[in-house]
Amino acid sequence: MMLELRYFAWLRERLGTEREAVETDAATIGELVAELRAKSDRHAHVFADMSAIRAAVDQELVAMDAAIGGAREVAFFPPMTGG
Amino acid sequence: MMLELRYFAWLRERLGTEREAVETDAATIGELVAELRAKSDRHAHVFADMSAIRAAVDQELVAMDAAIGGAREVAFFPPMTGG
Amino acid sequence: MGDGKTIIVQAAPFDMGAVLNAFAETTDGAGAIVSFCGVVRDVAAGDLEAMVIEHYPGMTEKALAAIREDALNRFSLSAALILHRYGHLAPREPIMMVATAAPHRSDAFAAAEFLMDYLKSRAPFWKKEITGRGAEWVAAQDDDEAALRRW
Amino acid sequence: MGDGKTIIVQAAPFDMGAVLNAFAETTDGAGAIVSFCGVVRDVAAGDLEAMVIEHYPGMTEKALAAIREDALNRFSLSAALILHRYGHLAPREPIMMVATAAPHRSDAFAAAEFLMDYLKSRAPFWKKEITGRGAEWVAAQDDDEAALRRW
Repeated sequence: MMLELRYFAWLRERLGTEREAVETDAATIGELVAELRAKSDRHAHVFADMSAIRAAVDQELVAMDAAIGGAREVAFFPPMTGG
Repeated sequence: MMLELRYFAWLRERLGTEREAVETDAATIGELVAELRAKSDRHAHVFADMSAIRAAVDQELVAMDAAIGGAREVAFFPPMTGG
Repeated sequence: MGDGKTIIVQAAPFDMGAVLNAFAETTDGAGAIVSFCGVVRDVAAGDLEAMVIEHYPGMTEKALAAIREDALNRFSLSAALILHRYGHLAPREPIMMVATAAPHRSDAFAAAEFLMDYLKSRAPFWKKEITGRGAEWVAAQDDDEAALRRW
Repeated sequence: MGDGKTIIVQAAPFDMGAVLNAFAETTDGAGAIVSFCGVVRDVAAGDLEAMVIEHYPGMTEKALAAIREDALNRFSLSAALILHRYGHLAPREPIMMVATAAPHRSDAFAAAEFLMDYLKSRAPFWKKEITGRGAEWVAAQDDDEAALRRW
């Protein structure tokens, strides 16, 4: 399936893009991350330490083992610092 | 000594005055209250239940056994309801 | 109210937004500003016609200043303000306000609650409610005294 | 801001007093109104030049609305508002604000703290501080996540 990926804050800066479209069969966020790590050195570096990264599926915060079947948009970003 | 007494809220209303001057040798608030009860039926009635009354000596909240030696002003009033 | 006064006792209504903005000017770059405003409610099936607040001039200002000093000693604050009205108040009018400013929000929140808890039981104000059925002094709540024990 | 909106996400500065007054108009005679305002600090020896806040348009509004709904379900509230800015902010400018109104002050205070705790860790905002030494993303505090466990 086609997924729209969104990146925020330092992930956006280090990847050099705020969005990219990927073709994937990943069933979970974890599987998607494994695919992304293989995509480029830059991706491998950004996704090395997942303890510093949060994910959202279709704009809902999810755990790393969350399913992404049917999702249109997956976002990766650091822990939030609003307020 | 001469003491200025101040009354607030329902004590003021039931005594029919907001202040009165008394000549007293009372050493504590408790002794003063005993003298006041003997002053009139109205005073006796108002000061019957001291659990509903608070006192201040020279504008500082005090306990009923507080000393009043040297005080200029003693006030009686119900528990406060500000805020 | 824009003159940096930190204890204000007045009969006149006040504009809570204007008080908050004037207070914010005094907070010296604090990160967190908390305000509490008490408003006259439409209680008892909406038949509250007015609230009358009596106070003890002189003691009121001293008690409020002491409560404020206590808060400044207990919490890490940049600024704190207490405003309280007396006299005749209409339903929905603001009664009183506290505002606190601190580097951290936990101090600002805790100090505002502390000010409110102490003000309720230690500042010489007495409320009377006027309804179609007459006038009645508001009774102090046991809760109010209990609230002090958490500090 | 006077149109009764309860979730506001904007780049423009806001007047915290005006927001508080507009909110008070929507509170339907509630007795207690609490506000919290976060302000850009002069941190790090005063060399903060600016703060830049990034957010996730779409998810931001949904997350804030969900947090507000949660507060309305947990506490007995008459009204609740969340306002948060994004983009470029100067020192001492207001960053965000929450306001709550309730019949009882304990609900108004608790709900305001609840909104703040959840907003810090569950709404997609990221702060970057610009100083003379460069730009740096603000790190999330372990405290922020821990703060959620009390609810």
